[in-house]
Parts: sequence; C-alpha cells; structure tokens
Amino acid sequence: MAASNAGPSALEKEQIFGMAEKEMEYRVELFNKLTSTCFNKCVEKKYKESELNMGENSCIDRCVSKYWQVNNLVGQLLGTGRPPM
Amino acid sequence: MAASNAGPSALEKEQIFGMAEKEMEYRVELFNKLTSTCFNKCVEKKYKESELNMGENSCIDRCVSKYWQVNNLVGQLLGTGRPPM
Amino acid sequence: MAASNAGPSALEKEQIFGMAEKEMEYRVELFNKLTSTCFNKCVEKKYKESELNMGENSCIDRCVSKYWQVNNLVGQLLGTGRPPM
Amino acid sequence: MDKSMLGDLDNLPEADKIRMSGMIDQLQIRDSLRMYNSLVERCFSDCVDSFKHKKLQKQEETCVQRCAEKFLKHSMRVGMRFAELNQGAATQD
Amino acid sequence: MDKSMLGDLDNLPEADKIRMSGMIDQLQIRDSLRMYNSLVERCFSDCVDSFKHKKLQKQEETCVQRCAEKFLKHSMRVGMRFAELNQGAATQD
Amino acid sequence: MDKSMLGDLDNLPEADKIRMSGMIDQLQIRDSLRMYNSLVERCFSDCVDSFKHKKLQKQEETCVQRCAEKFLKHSMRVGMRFAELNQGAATQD
Repeated sequence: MAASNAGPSALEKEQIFGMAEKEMEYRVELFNKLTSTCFNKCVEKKYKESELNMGENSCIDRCVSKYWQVNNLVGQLLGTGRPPM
Repeated sequence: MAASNAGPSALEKEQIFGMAEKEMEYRVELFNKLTSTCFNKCVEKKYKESELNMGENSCIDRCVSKYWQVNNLVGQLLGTGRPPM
Repeated sequence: MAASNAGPSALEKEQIFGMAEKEMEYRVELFNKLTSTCFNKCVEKKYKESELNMGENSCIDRCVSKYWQVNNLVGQLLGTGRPPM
Repeated sequence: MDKSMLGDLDNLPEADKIRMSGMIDQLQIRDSLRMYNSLVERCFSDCVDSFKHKKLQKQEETCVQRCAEKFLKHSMRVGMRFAELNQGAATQD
Repeated sequence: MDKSMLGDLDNLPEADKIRMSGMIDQLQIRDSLRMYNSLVERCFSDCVDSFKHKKLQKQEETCVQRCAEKFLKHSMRVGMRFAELNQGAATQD
Repeated sequence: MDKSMLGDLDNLPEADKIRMSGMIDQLQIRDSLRMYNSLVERCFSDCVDSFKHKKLQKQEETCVQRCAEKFLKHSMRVGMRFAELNQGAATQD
C-alpha cells in the first residue's frame, strides 16, 4: 500500500496483485479438480493395498493428459484462444 | 482505509464493506449452485447436440422458479422472514 | 497495519494473523464436511418427519466420533503427529 | 459453529483482540451464508424432482420444511459432539 | 453473472463507489475462473471415460464441445430467469 | 502443489517480490489445509460405512491408511505430469 514513485499507480498495483492472486487460485483449483477427478476415474476404491498398480499408474498419466487437452479445448471454445493461465 | 470526516467510522466502514462483500459472494454462490443443480436435473448428459431442446428449456425455467421458492421457504423457516439478500 | 513498538514486526504480525485465519477456515471446513458426510451416512432422506429418530441420533454420535478418529489417524500418517488444529 | 471453537483470544493485546474478533465475525458471516446456500441446495435436490409445474407443490413444500428442520437438528447435534471432542483434545495438550 | 445483480452503487460517495466497484471486479474475475474450472471438470467427467489412449479421441472432443456449449446456453438462460426473479423481489420491497 | 508452478517472481522489484511471496505462502497454507480436509473426507467416506461401534475398527483403520497413502502417491504423480505439461506450455509461448 506504499506509494510508488514510478511505474504503476497504487490502485493499478492493487489490481495487478489481485489478478495475480486470482490466477494462482485458479491454478490451485485446476490442479485439485484434476487430481480428484482422475483419482475417481482411475483408482480402485477397495484399497486392498497402498501401492498404485501399473494399470492405475498408466490410467493416471493418460487422465492428466486428457484433462489438460479438455482444458485447452474449452479455452478455445470460450474464444480466449487459450485457457486462463 | 482513508479517514472519513463524517458518517461511519473507519472500523464501521470496514464492517459495512465486509458485509457487502459476503452478501455478493452469497449471491454468486446461490447462482452457481442453482445453475449446477438445474443442469443436473434438466439437461440430457449424452450430449447428442449442442442445443437445448424445448423440454429442457421448459424444465430449466421451472427449476429456477422452484429453486427460488425453496430459497424463500428456507429463509422463512430460519426465522429471518426472507433469504439473506 | 499500525507499527508495533515491541514484540513481533508488522510483517511477522501479518503472518501470524494470516496463519490464524487459515486455521479458523480449516476448522470451519472440517466441521462442515463432517456435518455433511454424517448427514449423508446417517439420516433417512425421505423426510417422513422432521425429528431425528433414535437410530439416526446414535448413528450421528458414532459418525462424529469415527470421523474425529480418522482425522487424527490421517494427521499421524502425514507425519505431523496430529491434525492441523 | 460456536465462536469459542475458533480461538482463544484472552491472552492477546487489546488491539489484536479487536482485529481477531473482527476476523472471526467475518468468517462466521461467510460460513452462515454458505450454510444457508448448502441447505437450500440439499433440500431442493432431495425434495424436488418433477418439473411439470412452475409452482412448488404442497408435498414438496412439506418435504423441504422437514429436510431443513432435520438438517438443523443434525447440525446442532454434530456441533455438541464436536465441541466435546475439541474439549477433550484441548485438555490433553 | 451480471454485474448489476451484485449491488446498486448509485447512492454511494465517490470513493466508496470506486472501492466497491473494485471489489465487484475481483469477485467477477474469481467467479469466471471458477466457472471455467467447473465447466472443464463437468465436461471431462461426462465425456471422457476411457483411458486406453493418451490423446483425446474425436468423439470425446465432440462431446466436450457440445457439453460446453450446452452448459453456457443453460447458464445464460438461468441468468435471465434469475434476473427476472431478482427484479420482482426488488420491486416488492 | 509445487511453489514454482504458481508464478515466476524473478523479474519483480524487491518489495513486490516479498509481497507476492507472502501471498503464495498464504495460498499454499490454505491449499494444504484444504487438501488435508478433503483427504480425511474421502477416506472416511470410502472406508467407514458401519456405525454399530463408536470406535474405529481395525479393518477401517487399515483401509483409511491405504486410502491416504494411495491418494498421496496419486497426487504426487499427478503433480509430476502436471508440471511437465506446464513446462511444455511455457516453452511454446
């Protein structure tokens, strides 16, 4: 909240920091939703062991990859050309 | 955070702004929950086309209307007489 | 944001308040998740009456107790020895 | 949620106490509005499934009322049990 | 969500108007980013169920596109109805 | 989530760097507490279904432990893949 002699004004600075904060929140939320969704799609819920088996691991890798593609695709559809990152 | 010569004190002002912020968050969340719930109740998930058909549209209108009524009803039950808007 | 003559610096104070805020948010969220999860596990959803019956009440008590134990157990697993409270 | 469960302010200097107390108030307002939204969503989802009418039907209204009352009673009971466990954990420290 | 639905700023002093307006902008940015995340999650969950390939298949892509379009149209319709009800409630006061 | 994925602070003036860094710290604390809550909720929901006893049964405990470990391993793997994709996207710009 200190005054800045050069560069952006105090108000502009608040907006820049606010925007940066929202963008970081967005990334965290994207990661959390992706993690939760891929766990639901790929991991066996009877928990017979604490290791991920080969099938689960390969499913997870593909799930992350496809989620990423869907994220980009939706970004294109919304006309921004790219997702908000 | 600037001092105000008349009207509410700085502390009171913070509280007023804080309350206004919470109320706006509430409205956004109400809208988002309503949107998500009515999509689940009314829209066909096989996505054979990208248009909403007549049945879906009329379901959506009634869903919004009923959700609104439930919102008011719960407001009455909680003794506030009206929902927090 | 006022300067403090003794004790922690302004920056340290911000961090302490920030940490306290996050911890309170955590407790509220824990309580809300517990409440929602135990309602789903214990309460009959046909809503034939507005009272909780004996079976539901005893289920709720045990559900809270077990949720608490799971919370502690996960805290131990994550190496903190205790949940973040 | 009971305010006392969010923190113990007794040992703080006066200025910090005021600030912390304001923070708790803000959290409680936000929490109670969120709770309100969740309650509406839950009871709507559980009670309203037909969209042949625009107006809430009598039996849907009854269902929503019971759902809301039941949830509030449930929430109070959970709050009591939760406070007991919190108490126990605090005295262990 | 339409900005006008979040509050009426006309009767505020200038400094408060600017601050309130900034607050609304921040809320809208956060809301639109969250909406984006929810849309992606929903359409991914509804459309992608096979993980034999690393690349999105053609029919999954089509499904995601329709899902996103349908959801946006739905959201706009809900917004219109919601605004009407808000209007009605406001004029009742 | 890895801190480096949240933003690149190298080109900022010192004061902004400190402020941004504090903001990231706060977000990370909030995120890890939320993650903790979600993990507890998930493993409780998946592992505990009987309420004949007040105490967690041995097989429920085992289930919760495996669930938590599995989720953490999953989360780490997702984090690695996510970072790779982020990296790829960054170098494309």
